[in-house]
Amino acid sequence: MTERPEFVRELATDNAFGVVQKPLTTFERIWNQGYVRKAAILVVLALVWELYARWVNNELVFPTFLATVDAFWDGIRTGGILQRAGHSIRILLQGYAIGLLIAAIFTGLAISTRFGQDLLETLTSMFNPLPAIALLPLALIWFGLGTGSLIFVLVHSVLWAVALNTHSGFKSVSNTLRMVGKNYGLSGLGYVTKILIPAAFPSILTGLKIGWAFAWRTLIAAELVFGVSSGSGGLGWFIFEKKNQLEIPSVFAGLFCVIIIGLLVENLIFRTIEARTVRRWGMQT
Amino acid sequence: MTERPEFVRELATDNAFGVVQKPLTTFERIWNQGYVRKAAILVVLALVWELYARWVNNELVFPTFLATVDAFWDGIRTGGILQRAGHSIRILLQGYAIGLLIAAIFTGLAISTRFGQDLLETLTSMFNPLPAIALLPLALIWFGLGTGSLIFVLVHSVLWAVALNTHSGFKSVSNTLRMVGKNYGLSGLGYVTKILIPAAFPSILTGLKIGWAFAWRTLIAAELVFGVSSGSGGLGWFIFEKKNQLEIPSVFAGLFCVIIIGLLVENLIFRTIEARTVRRWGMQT
Amino acid sequence: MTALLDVRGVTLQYKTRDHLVTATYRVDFEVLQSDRFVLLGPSGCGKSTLLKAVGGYMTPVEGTITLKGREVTKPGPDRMMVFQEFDQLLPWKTVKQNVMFALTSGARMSTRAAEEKALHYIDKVNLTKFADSYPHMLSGGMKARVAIARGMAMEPDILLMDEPFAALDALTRRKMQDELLQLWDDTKFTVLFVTHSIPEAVKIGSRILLLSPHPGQVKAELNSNGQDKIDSATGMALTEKIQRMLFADEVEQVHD
Amino acid sequence: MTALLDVRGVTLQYKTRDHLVTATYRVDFEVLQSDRFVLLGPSGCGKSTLLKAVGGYMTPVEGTITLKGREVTKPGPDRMMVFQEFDQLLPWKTVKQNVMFALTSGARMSTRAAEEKALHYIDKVNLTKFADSYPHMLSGGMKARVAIARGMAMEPDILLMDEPFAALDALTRRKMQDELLQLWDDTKFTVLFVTHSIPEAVKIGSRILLLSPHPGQVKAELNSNGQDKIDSATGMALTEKIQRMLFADEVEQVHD
Amino acid sequence: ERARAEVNEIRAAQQYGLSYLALMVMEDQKLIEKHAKDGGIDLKVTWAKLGGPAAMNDALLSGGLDFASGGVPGLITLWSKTKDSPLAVKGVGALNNMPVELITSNPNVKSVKDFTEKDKIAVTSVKVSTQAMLLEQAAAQAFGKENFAKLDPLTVSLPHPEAMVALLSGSGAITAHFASPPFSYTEKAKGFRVVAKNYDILGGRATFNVVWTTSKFANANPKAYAAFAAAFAEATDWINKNKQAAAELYKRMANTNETIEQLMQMLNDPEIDMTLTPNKTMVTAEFMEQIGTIKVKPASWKDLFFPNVHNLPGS
Ligand SMILES: Nc1ncnc2c1ncn2[C@@H]1O[C@H](COP(=O)(O)OP(=O)(O)OP(=O)(O)O)[C@@H](O)[C@H]1O
Ligand SMILES: Nc1ncnc2c1ncn2[C@@H]1O[C@H](COP(=O)(O)OP(=O)(O)OP(=O)(O)O)[C@@H](O)[C@H]1O
Ligand SMILES: [Mg+2]
Ligand SMILES: [Mg+2]
Repeated sequence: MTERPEFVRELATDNAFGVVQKPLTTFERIWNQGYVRKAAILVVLALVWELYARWVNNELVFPTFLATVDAFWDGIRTGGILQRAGHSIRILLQGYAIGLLIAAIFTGLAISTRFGQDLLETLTSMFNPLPAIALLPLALIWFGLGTGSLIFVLVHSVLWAVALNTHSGFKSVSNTLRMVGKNYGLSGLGYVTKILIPAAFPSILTGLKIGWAFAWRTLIAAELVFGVSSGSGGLGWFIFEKKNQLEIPSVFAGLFCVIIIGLLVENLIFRTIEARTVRRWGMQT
Repeated sequence: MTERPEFVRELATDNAFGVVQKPLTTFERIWNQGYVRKAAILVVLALVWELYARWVNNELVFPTFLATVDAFWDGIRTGGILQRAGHSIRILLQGYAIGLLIAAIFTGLAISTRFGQDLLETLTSMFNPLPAIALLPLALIWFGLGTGSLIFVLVHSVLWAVALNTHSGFKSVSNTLRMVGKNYGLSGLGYVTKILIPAAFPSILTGLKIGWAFAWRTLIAAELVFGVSSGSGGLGWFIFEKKNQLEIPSVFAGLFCVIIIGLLVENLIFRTIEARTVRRWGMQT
Repeated sequence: MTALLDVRGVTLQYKTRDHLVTATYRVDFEVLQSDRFVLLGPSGCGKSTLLKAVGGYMTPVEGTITLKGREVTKPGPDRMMVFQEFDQLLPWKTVKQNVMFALTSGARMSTRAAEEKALHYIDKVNLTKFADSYPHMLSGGMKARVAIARGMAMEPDILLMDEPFAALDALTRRKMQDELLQLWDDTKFTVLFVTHSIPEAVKIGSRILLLSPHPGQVKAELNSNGQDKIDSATGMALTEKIQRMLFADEVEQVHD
Repeated sequence: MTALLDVRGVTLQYKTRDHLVTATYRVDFEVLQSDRFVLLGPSGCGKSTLLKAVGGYMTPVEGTITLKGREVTKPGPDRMMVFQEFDQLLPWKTVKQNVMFALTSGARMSTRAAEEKALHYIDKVNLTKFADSYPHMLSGGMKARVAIARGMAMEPDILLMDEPFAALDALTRRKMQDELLQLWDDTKFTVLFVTHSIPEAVKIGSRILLLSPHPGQVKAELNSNGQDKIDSATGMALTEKIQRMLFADEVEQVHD
Repeated sequence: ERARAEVNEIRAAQQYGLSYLALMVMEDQKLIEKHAKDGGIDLKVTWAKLGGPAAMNDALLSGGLDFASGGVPGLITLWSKTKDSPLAVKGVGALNNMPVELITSNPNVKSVKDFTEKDKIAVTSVKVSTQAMLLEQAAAQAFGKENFAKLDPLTVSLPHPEAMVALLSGSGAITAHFASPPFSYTEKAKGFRVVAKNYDILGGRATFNVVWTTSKFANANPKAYAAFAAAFAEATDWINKNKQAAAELYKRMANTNETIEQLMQMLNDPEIDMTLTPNKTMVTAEFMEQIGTIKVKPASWKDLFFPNVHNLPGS
């Protein structure tokens, strides 16, 4: 091998480092915005809905997108669909919050004692597969008819999913981080809130999302089964009523409302949380 | 400081290293078995059930544990509760399997393209909150009355939970492991199956558990709506029938059956998978 | 003078599904107040495990570990640990917050005092510019330096350091070593230090424990004054003496 | 002789939410066939980042990286990488399976041949006894050695090693260095090697690139014959020369 | 030629309960198949049991079901929604007349007028079920037409079994239940009082459940429709003539633990008729038109039903 010459160089000065990224085309720049891409997806979905519904051509089973939007505006203007949604959301939030609280207690116990872990695992595998109607008798004994029972059923649908995800997240926290936490003298609640929860946050967020979605499902379905007294119904009741009156576009308007709320919550709340936490911390790509 | 003496030592030989753990008392050894502790929990729960039911003292609302077990045996001997359960499980497994497959496709797409990720996120936040009844019209258009529609509804309840957990698991895979996988020249399916799936296995397992539980819930609830189109129907219809006949202990026997299946699946299947995978690999404590 | 830390006949084992791995076998040593005690030994000989046992994370299957006369049963902020792993920083806290959090929760300091102290030590490890960065934006060596800053900022009774300087370049390493010695001069804290580098052991340590290969047993304990002193008996410098002791093994191994 | 790897005016940047971090600035160097090319520089100067760019994990914002005349666009098994991180082993595979998996999927070898080769290199890093252990049961240094065995077993065109020996004790490190040189003697592969230790750079490297502190720029490129050769001009040994270059910075810094 | 164009399979659905006995008989004795053969076509019949009206409607309208069954208001709503479309749902015939009774545990309630805010009245679904509609009609009669919704705030949705249990257990969750047999039997046997009854509200024996299909199906498949109608008539006839056998058939088909005696008690109840004749359907239709649930009422009950029952003395 021929000997290459050695060399020593002068360094560039500090102010030269501000190299910028190669410029993107306008299209790339627009397409790089998540909400643009998602809006495009939504437009395509709406189009598919419209075209398929026209092809099916059965307003009583599957109304078109436009008919649904129409019914939705109508519902907003006259049918009080927003109040109904508000009513549902209020109950939902109560059930969700209580569910999270109980899940927190259970997983806290589960992570700090072996017995707690056995208890959580056993209860989850026993109760998680039970449908809401199975709880109806107990709900009626404990809370009677009305909001109390609804919330009870909501808690049931939120609790186990959140607890499972949180617990599994806790168990997956790296040994090193656990040791660091213990090293600081943290234990009990401090240890859970300051170490385990942030470290398991990706899992917990997933649990929160699933819990949220299942709370909606359960609420809509449960409003039909029990706990509703006339006059105070929410979105689920709205859908049921319209279905019985065969006002199918209004039924879909109700579901459309659920979808919109789902999109809003995902994109305004969960995305923001994600961006401010796990993404910022480099825990998720 | 006084100078301490330096020293050099002879080493012990190899065969002296087999030090054993301090012996445990018999009680500790028994209590260390997970299934013993869990059995104890189950016994306590059964006792609480029995006593509470006796205290409530209303067979029509909340039968005792013993009455339920009685009805369960009866159901096994004469009422064909096992065939009903078998029927339900068959449908459940089909829905579960298809749900997993679709979830795999979605998350595979989501992890390999940005568009796939947007699509999955959008679809999940839109459809996950929708209750099964919302899908009824489409299910009936596409599959008519019967098993097809039931499976469709099951897929809906499994798909999003599993996809959410899997996707979040994929996103949490450490950058180093991703880079290692790419370094091996893996891409596409090979990359997903050989790197991402094992690396995200704790999350995926949680997704599988939640999906399983929600499949049960949905099936039981859906059987009430869809009823039976041929043969004798599954556990959900069994519960519905018994409820209408006011044979409440039999209703609870049906739910008891769901609980037992839940416990068996958790402890025989999921625990074993966990022990052979994430626990063995040191990915969960 | 009684020992601050007394490790007596400690055997440490890992029990896994299929094996029983003995990490260290009947190790004993004493660390006195203000010792700079170095553990030196080949890879896999159980140094980290020993440190974890002192830290209270593992219970010996044999023997006892006592700190100030009391048996070690659980971890605590009186024994601040700098781990070997790169992921020992809390990913959800910035560099500054990481150091501060240790101070506020471990040493129960006020936020203001903690911030001041944190910035002081972050400066000592040359990371002022990165005080507001999250750990995932740091290089390996920078993460290690944050952990060092955190450990030193805690000013604990006894500092347990597991190869803290392994990921640092020669220059930075020398600076860190000097900082550590400087701090020791100021506060005379006790440090239990694992290293792989013989010169580092000689420079940092006041007392050096040599461990045998897996499973770790005590092979020798030597004094150092940081000057690579010449042994009067053999006429060898301390580094050379230690090297000999290690290399003896190699010769044996090669001829096995 | 054209360069195997040609790095031309490469600027590498990380874009985070709040900052734009320039890791290296207009770095260029050429690696020839069978070079043992060492990157040496202070902590955080962008060595790992450079290596990742060569590995195909990062795209330069300026400049080009060409391997055998073709621009590097994505990772591949022709550039086997030994990472700096401890978690680079697949946790769900045993030591043996980890090495074998690299061979079967990266080098597309048959299972039998892969097993044989894997065991050969695992033996070279002294881990035969732990061939069936999972990574989480290994010490830090043992994990590093598995990664080294994996990298060497792949026998790639070009081996990228990021401080592979940092977690190893003096003895093991020397053994590994010798193994690497031995392997080089046998197969004359090309290696791009990041290290912190000047003596190691001199011993391992045939050509040494010195980088400035953050953001990394090329400061000098030197030849080495592994013997710590004396520079005819200054009469300094190579290690000393390098040390001077590094320390010059320190002096500057201190006087800042 | 026509026969070949017709479907070779029809799908019909029942719900749960003794109301649907005629359909069970048709299923068990394969009466549709028999009449189809007589009419010269081969027909396969698939029977489904559905849990509620929602699935019934969806299935029928999406073409997954040919014959559906349910309550009278359900039929009227469907009729009104589809009357101008090719689907044009109409009734095939009534299943039965059955008493539906509002039963209370509150001793202070002697009539519908006595309910106060403290009372809770269970109906299967608030506002939309047969029972809720009956309550509104009762309220209209008691408080005047414009006050038909006066009692609605007291109603709660609760399936029959839960409602009965709640009433019997005296938990106070509900104080009244609009019940149909067999639940009303049990509640009356426990000494609870009847304060209103569909027969009184509607002015005579009234149809409880009906079977319906779409005109589209009936027109395209006249032979299959005829076979169904004939089988329906034969089954109804058979039940009235063979009550013991019918009870046994029900016990077997429904896999119920109710005793033959209990079933016979219901079948022999003079208040219950198994008849194809639609009764008092127009009363309900008119009421629904008044309160705006449907826009246009049928001109006569015959508008609501296919011609095969037009010769019966319906109302
Ligand atoms: N993921 C990241 N995001 C943002 N900045 C990063 C990231 N990784 C590294 N950096 C920055 O890039 C610079 C170079 O990092 P790099 O890891 O290449 O250093 P290094 O030379 O390998 O250092 P060390 O010797 O300590 O490992 C550092 O200033 C670091 O802060
Ligand atoms: N979690 C574990 N499970 C089982 N065995 C383990 C575990 N951790 C370490 N070991 C074993 O214990 C022994 C000592 O490991 P330890 O980490 O203490 O070594 P070390 O001296 O710190 O080595 P290094 O210098 O390489 O970090 C090793 O043989 C290792 O295989
Ligand atoms: Mg170690
Ligand atoms: Mg690096």
